Amino acid sequence: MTTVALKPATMAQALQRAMRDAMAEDPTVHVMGEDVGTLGGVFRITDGLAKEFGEERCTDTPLAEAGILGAAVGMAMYGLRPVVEMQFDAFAYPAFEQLISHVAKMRNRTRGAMPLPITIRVPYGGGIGGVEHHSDSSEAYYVATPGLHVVTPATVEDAYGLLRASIASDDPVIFLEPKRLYWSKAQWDPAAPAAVPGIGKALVRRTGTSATLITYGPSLPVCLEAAEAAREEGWDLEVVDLRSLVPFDEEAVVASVRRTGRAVVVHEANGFGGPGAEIVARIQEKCFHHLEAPVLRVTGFDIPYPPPMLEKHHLPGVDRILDTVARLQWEN
Amino acid sequence: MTTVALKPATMAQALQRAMRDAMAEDPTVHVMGEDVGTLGGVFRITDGLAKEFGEERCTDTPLAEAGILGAAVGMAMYGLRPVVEMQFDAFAYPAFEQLISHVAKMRNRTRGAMPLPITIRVPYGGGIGGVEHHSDSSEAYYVATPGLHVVTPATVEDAYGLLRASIASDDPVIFLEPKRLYWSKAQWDPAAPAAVPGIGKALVRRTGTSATLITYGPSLPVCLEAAEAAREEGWDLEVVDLRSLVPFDEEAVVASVRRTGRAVVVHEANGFGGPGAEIVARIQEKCFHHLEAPVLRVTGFDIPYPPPMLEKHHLPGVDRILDTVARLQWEN
Amino acid sequence: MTVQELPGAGASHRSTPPPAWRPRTDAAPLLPDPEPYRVLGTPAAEKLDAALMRRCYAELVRGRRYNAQATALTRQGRLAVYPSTVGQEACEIAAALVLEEQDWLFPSYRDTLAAVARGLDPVQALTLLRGDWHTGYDPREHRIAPLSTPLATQLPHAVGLAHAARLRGDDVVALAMVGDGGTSEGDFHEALNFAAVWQAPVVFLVQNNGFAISVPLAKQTAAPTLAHKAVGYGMPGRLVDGNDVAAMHEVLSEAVRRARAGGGPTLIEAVTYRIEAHTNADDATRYRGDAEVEAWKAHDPVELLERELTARGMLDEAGIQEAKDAAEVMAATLRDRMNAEPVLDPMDLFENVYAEQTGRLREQAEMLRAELDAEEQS
Amino acid sequence: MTVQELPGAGASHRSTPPPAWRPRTDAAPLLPDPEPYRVLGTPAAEKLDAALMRRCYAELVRGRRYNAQATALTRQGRLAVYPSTVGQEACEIAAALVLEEQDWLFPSYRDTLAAVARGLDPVQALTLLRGDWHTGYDPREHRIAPLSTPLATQLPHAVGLAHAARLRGDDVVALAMVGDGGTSEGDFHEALNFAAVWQAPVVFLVQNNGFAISVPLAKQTAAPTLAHKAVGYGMPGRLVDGNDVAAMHEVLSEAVRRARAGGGPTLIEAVTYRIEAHTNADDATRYRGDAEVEAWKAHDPVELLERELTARGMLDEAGIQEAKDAAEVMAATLRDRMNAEPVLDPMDLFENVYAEQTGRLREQAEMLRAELDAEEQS
Ligand SMILES: Cc1ncc(C[n+]2csc(CCOP(=O)(O)OP(=O)(O)O)c2C)c(N)n1
Ligand SMILES: Cc1ncc(C[n+]2csc(CCOP(=O)(O)OP(=O)(O)O)c2C)c(N)n1
Ligand SMILES: [Mg+2]
Ligand SMILES: [Mg+2]
Repeated sequence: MTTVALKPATMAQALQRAMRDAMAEDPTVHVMGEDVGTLGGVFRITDGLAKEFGEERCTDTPLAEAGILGAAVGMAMYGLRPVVEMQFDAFAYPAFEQLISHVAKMRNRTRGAMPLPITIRVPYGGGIGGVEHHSDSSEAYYVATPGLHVVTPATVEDAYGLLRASIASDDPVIFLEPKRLYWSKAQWDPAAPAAVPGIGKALVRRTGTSATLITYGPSLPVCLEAAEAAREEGWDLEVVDLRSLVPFDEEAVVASVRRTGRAVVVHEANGFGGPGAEIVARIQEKCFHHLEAPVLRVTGFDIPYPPPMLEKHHLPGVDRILDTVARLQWEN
Repeated sequence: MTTVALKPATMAQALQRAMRDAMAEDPTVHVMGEDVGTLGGVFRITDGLAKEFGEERCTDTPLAEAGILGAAVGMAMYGLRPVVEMQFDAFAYPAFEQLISHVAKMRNRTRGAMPLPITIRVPYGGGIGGVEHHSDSSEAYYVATPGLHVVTPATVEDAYGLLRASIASDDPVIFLEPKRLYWSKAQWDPAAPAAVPGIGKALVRRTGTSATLITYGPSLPVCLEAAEAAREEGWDLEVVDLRSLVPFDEEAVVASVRRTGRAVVVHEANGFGGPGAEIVARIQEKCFHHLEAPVLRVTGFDIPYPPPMLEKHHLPGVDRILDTVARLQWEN
Repeated sequence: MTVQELPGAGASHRSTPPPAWRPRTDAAPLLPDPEPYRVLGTPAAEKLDAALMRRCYAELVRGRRYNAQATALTRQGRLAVYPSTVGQEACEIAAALVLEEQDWLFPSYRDTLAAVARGLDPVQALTLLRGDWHTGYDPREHRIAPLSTPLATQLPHAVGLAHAARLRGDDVVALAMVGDGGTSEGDFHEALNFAAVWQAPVVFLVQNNGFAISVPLAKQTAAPTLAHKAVGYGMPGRLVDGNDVAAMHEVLSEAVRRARAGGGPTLIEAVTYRIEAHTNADDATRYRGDAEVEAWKAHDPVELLERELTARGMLDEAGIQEAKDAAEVMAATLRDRMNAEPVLDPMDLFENVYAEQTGRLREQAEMLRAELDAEEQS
Repeated sequence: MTVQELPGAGASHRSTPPPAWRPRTDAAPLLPDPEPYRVLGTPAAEKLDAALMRRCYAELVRGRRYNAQATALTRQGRLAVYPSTVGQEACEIAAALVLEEQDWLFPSYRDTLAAVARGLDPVQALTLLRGDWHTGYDPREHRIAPLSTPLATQLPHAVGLAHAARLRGDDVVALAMVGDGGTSEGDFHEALNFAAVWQAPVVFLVQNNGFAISVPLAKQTAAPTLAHKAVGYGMPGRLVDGNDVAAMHEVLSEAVRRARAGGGPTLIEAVTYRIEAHTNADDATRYRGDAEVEAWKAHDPVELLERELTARGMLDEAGIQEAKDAAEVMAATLRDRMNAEPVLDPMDLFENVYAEQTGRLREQAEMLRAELDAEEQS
């Protein structure tokens, strides 16, 4: 047993470290995107990589997202392991055709001959006061596309571990980075980062008996806060952090809901057709006789992302979560 | 009461007629897309429109889907009512950014000052032996995007009525045309087409008491066939045709499921994160105490669309629907 | 020995290529001049229109002051973010001035100044950047499209609008603005191609300010100039000194005239420089040196014009002071008005998603209404 | 009177534009010739390499036969669809022949012939069009990317691959094929721009066959020629007679050599014509007249070469017959092999979606397994 020097680190630092370690270990790992080189990215997530590994390993590309992802496809075809940064959620949309028609399908359409180990990092979600097109929660599009993994960390440790696992994956991974957690801090030792978990395992972040909150990414801290607040109301809430939307850890979710008998899914993305719908659909199928109440959702409204001055009303907050928990038919 | 001369007409003809009538009535209606003019479209849906209304009203554009939709946005900003044809489902993807970041949001971001009455016709779905990228069921992407209406006809009459309603709508409409029903026929009088229904109303296509099949577009005929076959098994199935996924006619669906107590959602799109998930999530919420069994889904597998020689295994068929109905906990 | 002299080699084995072969237009007139077009400080300045130039000067001074005020507002927390056009005012002003009432402007996210110079209320122009509603004005009122954040996506809109106006027989020109970085996007390509094929009355103005955030032009393109891109679409390309408002005005006017007369689109590259950081949130020292910035400061658009006009006796101290005073008034008014906290109604979130509220939006609106009521009561 | 002579007008009011202004490359060498480059039937044919030309001839004859056979297979229901390259064989063959073993070909959906000429088993090349698995071959084995149906999307792949190879220090050139219609897509633009900025060893071959399905080139672009698009990216553009296999071979070889030597990408427009309909499902009479087709038939790539070689005594009746016989053997073999019904395992649907099957795919696979078992038993 060694003592490690835990220091407060931000999620941004952990992500940077994950790329750095991956690049140091594997010369085929290449980082590319808009402003990722000299500037280190608009969020500074790639800070220092160009300096350490050269511009050829951490490349400022021309400003064209389809071109970036398309070029990454070609690089992966040749055996490289590109890590692509999309500058903001909504700026990944120009690359949609490359993503759906090639990235997601290439392994399948070549019968396994040509897997594409591409990690696509997408800073996503709101709560940072960004102007329009800078706060979309676009995960529904990715989740509905077979062939993609969809991963999203909610903690500093997971940011490192899941990004390492994503880069190591032989499949394309949409790696969703919750923007507003970039500067969240935790005790974490960058010199001895935690073991890399595989992709696809959810974690119970808080055990409880009354009901299960199922969430991921930016909504995890909100759910944990809600669970604390719920104690006052007499509810002991369990909180499950999905960590990956695809693969979806059905076992973990079902096990928790069977225990508690009630569930609320929480995410920032619009509710209608959002990832929460799938989770609800599976829970009601697999836990039908265990449910004391319908599975409810707390999500962003079904509206385009609002302007900064109104976003607090749109985002799932503690009160709205508690109001929803209150609707879980406790009287029965 | 007048007698109308009903003749067998195809869905393709009804769609053509809808555009023709709309163009004749309203000079601001413009049809545009790849090959829609001289050729009349690869499915001949725009056949004759360029001849009748001139190339300026039915325009062969350059081959660039983002450009087509982007230009349509500008035309709509100036007061025209563009009807855009995307040649195939997967070829709408290049226009994704224009769709998500402008078309869906323009009314909202201009606080109502600039609505975009654009109809985007997308031939979708499989079952026609098309090579890859020609058979996607892409509705999940549209359904998850606030600001878009998503409409899909399953009958000849609805093809006409819903397309007229879509063109008349002041909001952008994704009009999904089930390719494999283009040549389906019905008795229909093109000279006196049925009244135009509004967008957003589901229809019970078959009443029944045992369980409800909820479906739309290309899967409606399959569900009706399954309902017929189910009689042999002793089940009397109700079949609801959604006709529009957004707005979603929750009332009609909930009313039916409350009556029957059991439901299966059927669509071709991949199951995971597909539109069926939302429908299931709402049913379990609104019909919780009426449900005798979990709501199940019969959907395309969670795989990239398969090659023609295997597509029959992928598509929801009568047997798979009946097998699923059989799993609705009849013993209880 | 030529092929004709070969035994058996006659007309029979040669074929005349079908006529579709011939290039349909001559490329030469499409090519930009090798050097950016300049007026100020050159013999062409002879013919300057004094009234117009005084107007330009006043607008430049006002524009510079507007930039300074907007940046100050970010420091005071009154604006969330501001992409400055210090150094680029000549482009912004000229773009606004060359348009007629009925014409349309399609600005990028950086071009609030052009919108303001066209007559838009600066508070409305800054709504987006303040964190208030996305578009603070009715685009149809001033014929200014919403500021476009997704780069280059506004260009096909401009083409479609100009095309629609032409189909309707209306006398409308659309001027679309984009940055050097934006020229790399697919939408740039598709828009220019559509414009040329349709001969739409559009003018594309690229402000090449040297950088796309941190990425210098050399990493963005290997083209001789961005104006050279025009030839690939069959439209003329013009290269112009973007800090020379007289040159900008002349070249833009000519392109607008050409478009108005049915002559089709033009691509204009204005060579300029972003003196300040990308936005107030950016740190430009990470990617460029002071020397470069200083070199460009010496080629300042406001000073260039001021020196020319002063030298020519078209402008005196009083005139300069007058322009500055007017700018100060504008700045003070803007500051005061921006100090008033905007009042937004959260219930508006559910408006204008669709023409008619859908059932699910009504449900959500009710939920928020109840939450707000509860909040009020507590 | 020049500005310099004005009172007070001196150096002070002129400023030297900063150095970033200068065009970085000269545009002239990037511009294509005004006429498509030709060899056959011109004095340049003098220097034809007889062995190479005989090889080309044999391949052209085989290619023409392959086209005929594939179209016949659609009639017999053995192929779902076939986009013919009759009339375009010189482009297809030259593209295949100029590449080395280690180079990569990026074909569009139309270019099965190029893939076959590069050595791919024609049955494997046709798997997609047969309705069998999407890609019937291992792209890495022959260094042939999957046939690309989404137009122009393969171009950035070619750039990325070539760039990766160059970073690795490998001697690899990528040749990417696209149609005239495909040049309008944003991906075309982005790919060419990346290639030029990165100086990637790529050659872009546009087969301008006059149509994108029904849309003629005049509705696709207003450019002087498609080759002129090169200048906007800072790469050379070449215009060549796409029906002249000698010219095609020469121009492509030169571009490949240039790329291999680190000289960066080239854009080549091959002017050719699609003699048959877009695919067997298309009716070309709806959008073009016979006269145009006839004019192009008189400029047939196979005949052009045959006449030239015959006239020069490089090919005789026996040689012609030999080529035809070899083509017949290929066709007969292809026909026989395509007559065998392919056997697909439905359970393969769940393979290769991911490296490892996910839980939900396992569930779905079990369901299908059960269905298939039930079917078998009944
Ligand atoms: C489609 C898209 N991708 C990325 C961004 C993020 N972004 C905002 S501004 C900018 C740089 C723009 O550079 P340029 O086009 O030269 O305009 P400038 O900022 O210099 O005015 C980037 C990458 C965006 N807004 N839209
Ligand atoms: C992105 C995309 N949009 C539309 C299509 C449908 N489509 C298939 S071939 C074709 C025409 C292609 O024309 P061109 O690029 O000239 O190639 P050619 O068929 O002449 O070889 C079209 C529109 C497609 N395959 N991909
Ligand atoms: Mg710039
Ligand atoms: Mg073509």
